[in-house]
Amino acid sequence: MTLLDTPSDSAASAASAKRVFLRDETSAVLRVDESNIPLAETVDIDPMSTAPMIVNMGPVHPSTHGVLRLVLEMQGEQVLRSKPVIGYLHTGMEKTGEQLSFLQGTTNVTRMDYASPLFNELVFSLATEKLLNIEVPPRAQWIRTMMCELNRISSHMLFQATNGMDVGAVSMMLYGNRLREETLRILEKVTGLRMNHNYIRPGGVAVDLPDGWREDIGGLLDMLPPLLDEFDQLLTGQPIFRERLQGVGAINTEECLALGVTGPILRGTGYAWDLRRDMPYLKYDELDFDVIVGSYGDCFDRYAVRLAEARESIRIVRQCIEKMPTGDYRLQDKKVTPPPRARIDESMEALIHHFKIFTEGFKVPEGEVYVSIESPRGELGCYVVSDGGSHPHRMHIRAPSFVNLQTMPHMMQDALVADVVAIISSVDPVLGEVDR
Amino acid sequence: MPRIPILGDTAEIAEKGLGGLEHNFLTARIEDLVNWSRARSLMPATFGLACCAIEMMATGGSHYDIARFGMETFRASPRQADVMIVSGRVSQKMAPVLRQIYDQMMEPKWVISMGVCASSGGMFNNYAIVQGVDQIVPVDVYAPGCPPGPETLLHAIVTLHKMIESDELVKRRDANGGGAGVTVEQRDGQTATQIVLSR
Amino acid sequence: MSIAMLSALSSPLAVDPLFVGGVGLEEVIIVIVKVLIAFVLLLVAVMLMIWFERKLHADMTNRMGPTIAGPFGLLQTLADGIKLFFKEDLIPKKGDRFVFQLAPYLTLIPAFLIFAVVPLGGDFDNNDGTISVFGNTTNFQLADPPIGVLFVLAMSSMAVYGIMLAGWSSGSKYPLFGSVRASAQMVSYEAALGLSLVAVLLKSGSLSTHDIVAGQADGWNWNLWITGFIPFIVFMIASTAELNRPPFDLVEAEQEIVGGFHTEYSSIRFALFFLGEFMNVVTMSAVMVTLFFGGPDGPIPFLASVGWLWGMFWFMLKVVGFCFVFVWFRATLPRLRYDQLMDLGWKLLIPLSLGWLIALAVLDVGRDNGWNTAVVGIGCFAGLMVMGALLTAAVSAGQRKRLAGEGFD
Amino acid sequence: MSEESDTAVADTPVADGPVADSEAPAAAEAGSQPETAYGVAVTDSRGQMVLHPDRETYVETITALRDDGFVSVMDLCGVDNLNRVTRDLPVGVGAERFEVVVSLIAHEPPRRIRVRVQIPENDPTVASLFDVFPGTENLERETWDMFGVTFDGHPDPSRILMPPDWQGHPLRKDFAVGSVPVQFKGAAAPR
Repeated sequence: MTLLDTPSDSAASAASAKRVFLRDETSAVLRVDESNIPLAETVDIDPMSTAPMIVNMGPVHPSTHGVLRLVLEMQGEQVLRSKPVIGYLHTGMEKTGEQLSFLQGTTNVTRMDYASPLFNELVFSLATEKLLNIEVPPRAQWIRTMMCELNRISSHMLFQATNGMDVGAVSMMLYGNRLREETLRILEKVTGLRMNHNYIRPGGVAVDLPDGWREDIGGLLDMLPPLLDEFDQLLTGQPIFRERLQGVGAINTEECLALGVTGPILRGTGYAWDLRRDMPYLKYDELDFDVIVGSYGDCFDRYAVRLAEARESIRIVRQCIEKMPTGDYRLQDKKVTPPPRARIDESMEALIHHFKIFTEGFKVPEGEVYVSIESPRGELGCYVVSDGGSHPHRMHIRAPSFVNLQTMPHMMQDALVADVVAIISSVDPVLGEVDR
Repeated sequence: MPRIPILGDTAEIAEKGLGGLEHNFLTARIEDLVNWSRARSLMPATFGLACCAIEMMATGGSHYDIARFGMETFRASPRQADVMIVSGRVSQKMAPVLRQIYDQMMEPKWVISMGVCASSGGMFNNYAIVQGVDQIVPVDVYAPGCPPGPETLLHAIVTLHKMIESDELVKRRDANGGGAGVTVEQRDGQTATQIVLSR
Repeated sequence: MSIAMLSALSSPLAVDPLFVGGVGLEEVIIVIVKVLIAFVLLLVAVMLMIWFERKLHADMTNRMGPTIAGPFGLLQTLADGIKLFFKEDLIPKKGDRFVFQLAPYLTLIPAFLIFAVVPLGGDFDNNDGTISVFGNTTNFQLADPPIGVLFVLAMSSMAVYGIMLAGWSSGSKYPLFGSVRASAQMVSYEAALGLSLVAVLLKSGSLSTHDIVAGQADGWNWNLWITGFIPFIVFMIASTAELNRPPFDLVEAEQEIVGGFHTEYSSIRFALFFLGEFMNVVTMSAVMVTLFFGGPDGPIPFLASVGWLWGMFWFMLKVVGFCFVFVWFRATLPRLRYDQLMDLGWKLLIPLSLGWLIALAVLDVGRDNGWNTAVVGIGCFAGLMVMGALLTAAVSAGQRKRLAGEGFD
Repeated sequence: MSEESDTAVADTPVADGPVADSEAPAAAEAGSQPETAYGVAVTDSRGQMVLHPDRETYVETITALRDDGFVSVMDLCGVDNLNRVTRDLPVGVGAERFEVVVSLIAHEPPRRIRVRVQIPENDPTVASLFDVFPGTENLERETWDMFGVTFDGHPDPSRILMPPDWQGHPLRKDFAVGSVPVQFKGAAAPR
């Protein structure tokens, strides 16, 4: 009787955008100096005290997706205020990006969001191409679209794995990983690597699709839907799972927009905003797909949105296979792309050219540009300033996880510890991208 | 005279009696038993950092199945963990935390440095990244790759198993004063904490 | 201890036919052998249970599970145990030293003691479940105190102390969370556990585990059918919660509170907790088999040629079945949240088992007095429905109040 | 440059966007004198409208943009232009060492706009956008951490990515990139 009927809509509708503007103690954000809070619990616990307790979650905690650290102000098991503390994986990639040429830049950015590396490469390549004012051949664009959607599937599978794990369904970790592994097998066959592919580069993609790619990807697409249906059986209809996620971590559209939140969190609130449809890039305007939206903006909606988006991606990849044109897989522009491998053996000029393009890079006209795409976590933007040289003057990645992280304190207010875990995983931050 | 694999040279046995046996077969060293069990029951600490952590998760997945080595029991509490797999780049901000986790682990403990970033800083030779985790904690096995595939990690684990079984590590720790009974020096003038041993 | 003293001690408890004719050296030896058998059996069973869980969970997720420690990884638990035994131990300086050392034993020993009152075999079809050893007749169980079921309840409550004190004495926050959760969870589910047990006692008319098993001698007399499933289901859920097994493993929820109560434990003390948890699984399965599934009673009648092994075979089979169910729970179900756990216990399980108990009692009284069974049954059903409706109304009123922000104080 | 390959072509508001319709018709008409929109100078960068308010009118401009349908700040970052003299700045906007670049987005119709503010080196201060868009909180903290640009009125002005006791601002051009000695200080707590 009580296990099945929890109100899931009451909390969501009551909230308003005002709470995200608060700046004093009434805010959900615990604005304290985290350096005063010891990592190890050296503080004496007074069992009779009823004052709020400061609890440190992370940076090495099983459910913080790497190295996120949360400082929680708690009353019993209830969270009053909280603050995500980040930077434990700060890699200085934006600084390193200034040292690498535009051609080498994708090697750098692909290590940011390690759950969906191809998107990072794509956004950097798009920015560089926009600065260069070039257009890549249609086949390259289709390949990019297809590979990114495959990557989206693998990223969402990783979410399913960790989300299931975090609410206690330990087998989901393995089921999710199994699906991801199948997707990675395709990515490895095409790009040569399981992760950090450096496949999408300014001017096209690194290599053409391998022989038999149609059969491989087609086989994957045939295999995935029944396995995704198994997720439905195991989780979506599972009463305990619904209990754990429904009505938890609710946030509404106004708050999302004020906080600059994008991606499945925004769509989970019922607001259909997807850059693939609304500001199409690559070949998304020629593809037929749906934008998935939720209705309550709670953890369950975000889970459902991601699961449905994986299905949409399968649809998109199918269309990509059908529509894949023949032609060049990269721009035949001597200025940007290296000569074909076969020519290097024949021609000294080609060898020199190959050498120069990889050591010196190519000059990019002066200017600045902001390009954004829809990554599995939201709007992934790249702001590049070129001073006319072969290295970016400034390379900044607008990481969706970094901005989405700001919703956490608001979602967590008045939640229990168990909800905190569900909320972290439903935001699905990738700390490599947050900290860069 | 033929040679029997388990016992040794039969001529010598005939001559010297039991003294001719290559080794005891009724008794054995308890050290062998302990090393055997340590190698087969390595519990890793849940310590994921970056890209490599995802591959570490994949190693635990169905395709690679780290459970074959009895290692699927990732321990969230460092007290119960035996091996720390440093999976990914270690930032300057993370370094003290990493050392603290290592200190919280109980002897005997081992460290696998997974990936080039953990081993040497990798491609990120800049202000933010510790250039090699061995500046902070003693590393036993380095797994190369960016990120190392699950096969590489499994190979590192098997290598560590062999090192544990061959007893090398315990000797090394004895030599450099490791092991139980050490004290941890505190930062900013706090008193050193004696580690309480119950046995 | 002299034999006369032992005799004097045991005579009030001499339900066991072994002690009927006074106590001699033979009887003492038989008891010691029984202790050893029970102890070794349980330890081996726990070792295999841990292996079974890891293998089965691996199987359910397309993996292989442990393979390198012994054949089929059978010695994996042994390796874990030896390794933990030889690992460095630590007592947190801020913790309570004595309690910290005591706590693991408080969880382990009750699990052993519960197993002592479980009948492991014997022929309940043809005689009263006793077996003959060297001309002495004895029960196939270590002890059969007249208060057997109460003893089980008491011991399972003792286990709470182990977990609670372990968390409290660690002097750290996450263990404290685990300890607070443990005490609340286990105390509340103890109530449901006890109430569902009363239904069994009502039907058996005895607190002795031997008598309860004897009363279920024929397959159709199992308490599972006689008490009408509901007490069994409540008992199953409550005992899962009592054991801190998924989906009720909030006490040691790794994703939330790191290791829960055993976060600060390492080495052999952690091994004891580990052992205690799985031992509890085995003993609780054995208790469930005893109470609801007829103990050693099997669907195929007793075969004298196989001897006492026949009953034991069925007993083991049923225990393994329950162990499978526990692993299955773990592999499929997400964890409940703290408040949902409390709701389930207090608002569903306790009223349900209470109502069912009343209905069973009314039916019994009706049968004794020769009332019309159909009328009484329909009356009971209607009564249960009314109670359920009232409870639902009360719960939803409380929920409305809570959502509206009105307190109860 | 063809149209489908690029995001910004579809959403460039310069030609016929509603921004031009509503408030700043001058932006659409090319002229020799500096163009303005929302009362500040405007340039075009690869088909993207860029506003160049000064520090005083910065918050007002963002507020005006918000009222005009730009619902979210997508990005806020700093740029260090040490030793870089030539830049695509409109007449009347003096080049300074630091820039704060804000990217905003409007959903109906979909369009983007960028705002660049020049911040002088001797007084790297600018007003915080928290009261207009609270989503800039993390981004402004990052900008302070990386460039040392202070945001007045920010609710939590502290380092976000670097350790709290870090010296310097790493993304400044005069901060060395190369490997620095490990600043490891030992374990902070007892076992």
